[in-house]
Amino acid sequence: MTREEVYERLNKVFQEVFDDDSITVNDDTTSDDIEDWDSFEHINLVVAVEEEFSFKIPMGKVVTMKNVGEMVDIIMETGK
Amino acid sequence: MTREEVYERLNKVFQEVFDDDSITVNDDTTSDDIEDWDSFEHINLVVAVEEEFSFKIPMGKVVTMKNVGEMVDIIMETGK
Amino acid sequence: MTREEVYERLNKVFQEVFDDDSITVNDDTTSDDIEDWDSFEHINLVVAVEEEFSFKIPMGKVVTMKNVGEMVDIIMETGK
Amino acid sequence: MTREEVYERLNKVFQEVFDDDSITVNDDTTSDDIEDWDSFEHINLVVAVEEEFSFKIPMGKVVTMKNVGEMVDIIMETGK
Amino acid sequence: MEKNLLVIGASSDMAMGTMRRIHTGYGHIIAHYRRMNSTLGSLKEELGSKLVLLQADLADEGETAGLISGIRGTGLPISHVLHFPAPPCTNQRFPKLPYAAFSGELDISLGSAVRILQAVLPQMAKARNGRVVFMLSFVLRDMPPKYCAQYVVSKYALLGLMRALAAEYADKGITVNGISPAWVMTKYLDTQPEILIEQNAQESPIGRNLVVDDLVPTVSWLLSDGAACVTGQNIYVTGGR
Amino acid sequence: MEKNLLVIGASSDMAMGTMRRIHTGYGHIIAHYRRMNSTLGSLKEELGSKLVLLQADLADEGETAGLISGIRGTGLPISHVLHFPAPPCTNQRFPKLPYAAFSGELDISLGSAVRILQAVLPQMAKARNGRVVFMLSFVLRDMPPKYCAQYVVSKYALLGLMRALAAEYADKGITVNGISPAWVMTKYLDTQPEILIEQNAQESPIGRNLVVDDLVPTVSWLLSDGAACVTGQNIYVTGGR
Amino acid sequence: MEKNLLVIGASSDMAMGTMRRIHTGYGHIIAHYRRMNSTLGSLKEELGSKLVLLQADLADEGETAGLISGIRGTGLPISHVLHFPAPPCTNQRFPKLPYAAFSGELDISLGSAVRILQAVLPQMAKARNGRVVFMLSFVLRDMPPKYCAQYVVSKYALLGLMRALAAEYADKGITVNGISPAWVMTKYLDTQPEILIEQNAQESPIGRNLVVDDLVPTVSWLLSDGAACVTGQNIYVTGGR
Amino acid sequence: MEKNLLVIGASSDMAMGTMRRIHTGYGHIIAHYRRMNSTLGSLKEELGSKLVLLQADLADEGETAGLISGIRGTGLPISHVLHFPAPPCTNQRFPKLPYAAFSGELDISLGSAVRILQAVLPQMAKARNGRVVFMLSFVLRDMPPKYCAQYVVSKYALLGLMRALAAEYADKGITVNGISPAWVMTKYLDTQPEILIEQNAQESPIGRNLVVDDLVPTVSWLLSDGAACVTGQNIYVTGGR
Repeated sequence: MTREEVYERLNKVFQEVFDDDSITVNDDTTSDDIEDWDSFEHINLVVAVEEEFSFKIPMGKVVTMKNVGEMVDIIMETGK
Repeated sequence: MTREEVYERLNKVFQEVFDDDSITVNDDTTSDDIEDWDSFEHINLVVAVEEEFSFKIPMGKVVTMKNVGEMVDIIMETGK
Repeated sequence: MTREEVYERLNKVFQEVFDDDSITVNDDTTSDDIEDWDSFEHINLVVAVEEEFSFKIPMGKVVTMKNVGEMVDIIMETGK
Repeated sequence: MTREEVYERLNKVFQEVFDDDSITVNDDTTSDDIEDWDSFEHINLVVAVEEEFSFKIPMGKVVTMKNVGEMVDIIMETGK
Repeated sequence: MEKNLLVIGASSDMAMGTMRRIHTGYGHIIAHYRRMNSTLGSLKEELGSKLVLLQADLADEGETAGLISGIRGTGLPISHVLHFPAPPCTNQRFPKLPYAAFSGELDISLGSAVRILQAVLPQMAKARNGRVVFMLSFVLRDMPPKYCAQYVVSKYALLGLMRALAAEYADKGITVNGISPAWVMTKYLDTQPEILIEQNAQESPIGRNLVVDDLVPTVSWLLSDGAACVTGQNIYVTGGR
Repeated sequence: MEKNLLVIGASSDMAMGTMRRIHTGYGHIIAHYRRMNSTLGSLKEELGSKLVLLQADLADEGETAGLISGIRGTGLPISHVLHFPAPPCTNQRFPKLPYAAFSGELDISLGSAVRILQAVLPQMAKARNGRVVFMLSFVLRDMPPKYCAQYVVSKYALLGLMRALAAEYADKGITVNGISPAWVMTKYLDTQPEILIEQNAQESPIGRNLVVDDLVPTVSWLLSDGAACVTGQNIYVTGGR
Repeated sequence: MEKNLLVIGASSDMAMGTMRRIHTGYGHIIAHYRRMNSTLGSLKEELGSKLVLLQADLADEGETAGLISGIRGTGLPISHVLHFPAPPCTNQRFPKLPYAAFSGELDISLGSAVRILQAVLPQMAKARNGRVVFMLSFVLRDMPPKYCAQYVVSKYALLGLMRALAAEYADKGITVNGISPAWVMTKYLDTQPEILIEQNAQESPIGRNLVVDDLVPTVSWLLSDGAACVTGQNIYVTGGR
Repeated sequence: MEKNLLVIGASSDMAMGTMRRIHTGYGHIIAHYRRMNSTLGSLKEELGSKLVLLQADLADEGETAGLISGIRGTGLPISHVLHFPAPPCTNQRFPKLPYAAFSGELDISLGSAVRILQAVLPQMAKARNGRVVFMLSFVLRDMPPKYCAQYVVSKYALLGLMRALAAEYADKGITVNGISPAWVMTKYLDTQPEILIEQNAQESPIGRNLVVDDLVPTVSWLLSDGAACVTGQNIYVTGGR
């Protein structure tokens, strides 16, 4: 799965979770860049990502992910 | 400052904080390896390290440091 | 108003408040004689008596009335 | 025991409890007449009276006594 | 930033007394009422266009919806909310209370709070500034009085809503608090037997029942900018009961 | 005097686990359930006629009425009541919660408690002996978690009912108490994201979420004769959260 | 693992009544007492070497130190601790209370708790297992009674110690809780005027003052393995006051 | 009637910041301090004879007695009292805390409160008017932080004194309340590691630690005539922790 393919699917996930089709994310996107990205939506986002890529993000990383780039790294490691 | 020099001073810090001269730490040492290393001593340890190497460990890293190796990395980056 | 007249009307009041037509009271009747006569019904009783005899029973007496006899005395003093 | 004798001893009790030798009470004296006569001193007073006249004032009367006159009545009934 | 106060249940003595004392601090007061009365009328005369009156029976879902669009219709951004609605409390043994006594009371007090706050909180959150104050009750303290379970339950439900909203909006510049008075001499007590009212007054350390003015300073403090760090609190005003 | 236990919401993991541990102390257990499941089935097999099962959907007023006549129909005097019903809790921001999320939850948890207790308390009062225990929640403590206002409100409403009944029945030999656990590993958590469940376990001083057996001893104590002087209390079982 | 119970203040009616009921659950009971009395004597006869008696006046720092070495001297690992010591409470207006009434009461109740628990908690923590129960009081609830400020203060101080230790030891398998009874008929009430005792009984919903046996089941529950997830709690046993 | 404010512990940042904001409401401020500092000095210059400064080390019983006669010496009737004294809080495991850490802290905070209030309350009671406010702490809420048992205990002791005095003086026109802030940025925090201070700020819903000005409005409300019916309350100012 290429990084591009991941982003294609990941953008859809973000657009659904935040219910805003204009959203596109990149390696440097952080929670500061998306107004509604708070603790609540972070959980929803993780759940949605786990479903989309059918794998579990380890607890520790859920807390420490600094930007979307790291999220993509994790997906590419273990996601499908 | 070499990694060895850091460890020399760091071991003294650990021995003082945990009040146990037999302690020596290495890159893989974690809080599991030292019985008294709980949230309370972790703070004391950070304070002692900051004093010994006269620099401030950034908040984020205080929480996420996984083992002594990471601590040494931080010290070598910014410590004196 | 004779004591008999008072009792005639008073019995009706008791029968309504405790919703039991078999009740008849006399000078020596106390709250122990009527199962449901607790703090709650005592207030309802006082209110009903005040309405029936169109007068106000002074606070102090509401608390200290020991038996129906005392209640009748109060009614005959000031009730109509 | 004459009413006078009771008052003689009772005045001493009041003077001790309220720690004021100028106090003398009579049938109409109430808690309003003695500044410090509150719920706390009322209990102390009852205890002191019970000791002086070696008898127990029944619970009910402790609460309902309206003036010193009533207290004296009780003492003359059952006190020694 | 202009402050606009929304008052739910404005025809109660407590609400009217409070508005009379604190209106100066606000650009507009949007006041919901159920039945017009002379006091509210004269307050309207006094305050003129500053006081916007909106009628609705909160027991009716449709009218509540109408109220909400009425509030939106004013175009005024709400920054402060005072919630008073509660049906008169009648005493009754638990087994004799129809369930409607519970659900009815909850629909009016909790229902109005939920529906109206859902309408105004998002914009208060955007503004990163807001105050919400619920009128609760001393029955929340410890062992409640007997024979008014439906009243106790509805006040606890409001307390829960207050705490839940305080937690959810603490990071958005909005505080949510409650004030819990002992018996206050208002029309609201008309359903209580006089002897109970008298008894309450005598048992109070201050030797009397409360009056509306005893509560106003606490309400204004909770609504003030200075109380920005006070949230999720239920303040008892009881004279030491 | 024979003890008969009434369990409302018996098909929950918590209720079933509790019944399995404490049934020996009772002559009969009258257990309301919504949906039969294998665990409840095998418990029935095990206990036979001692366990009387009554089905009802508490969201349906008619079925609740049917349940009550069913309870009466058994002719068994109820001495102990355990109340568990609560719809699964889903997380949602306050403005996005339909009011039905509040009223629906209240109708099930509060409604069932009010209607059924009104049916059984009078006879418990005549017997001058009774125990009622509500399953409450740690959300009642201090600042509740965010994003489940409807759940917080319904638990506060039950807390209010518990306190009101404790006060009204304290002089009648009946105690009314609550137990407030932190997260317990049951089907009930199925609606929660795994990471939240994991997070909760890690943040707990005991390093894990609770299991039903962590609660049973506290429930049995509250139901016991020895707790006759404990009433109106809400006992937190949280492992030190 | 053998359970050994340490009882501080064992010559009080409450402690003796409790030990008589619960001794079977323990290998040894190490009981501190101030003054021997016949009841304690006969309990010693009954339990023999299972009951280790240690005398000390907790008002004396030296004797408390002696007590601690005495406890150590037994070589018995303490797993459970019950703390009862409190000087008899006398009623007095605040301005007339010498400060010694405060500090004296604190030295005995708080001082004994701190010094003795500092000696036994570390080894309980190593064993990852322990129970500590403080005898507190209903005065902690809401508005306390008047005219016993020194008593109220010392009970609050113990409540604070209970909470602080519960938090510090929650992750070490040790629970720390309190039990807060209303008036219990014991020698302890000898300093109270009879009419107050009578009054209390009449005002209680259960129509009487408590007796020691009303408390024992709650104490044993808090000491039991089953209460492992209950910590930092203060349980009121008041019969509904 | 002239209002005179007595401030105990006036050299703390919190006390000085409060006095600077509220002095206008008082005829005189009698301020006890331990060590003079520039801020207090300039406040004295500013307020002149309105501010009466009295030095004393509250850890010394003799100096406290001297302070009391100093207060009497001013001949000014005290109507309002603010109590701040608390030794700097250091973190330490319970077993390593010398008992002197408990008794020392209690002597300063509780001891000063008891002795000084015993001196001024009787005359406030005669005047049938008074306000007392204690600076307490968020540690009183629920589960306290770990590793500062001596601090938690002393705050609980003050809470107990607050409640006991509120009950005893409620019928005498005197209110007694407390304010419980989360961490406030003052010299007082100098003994805390920077990372803990930072951590606290980050964990707070408002994203920062409190400053003195966050507390002043709550203090002035509690001191105001309008709060006459608020007594025995402990007001949390935490920004939603």
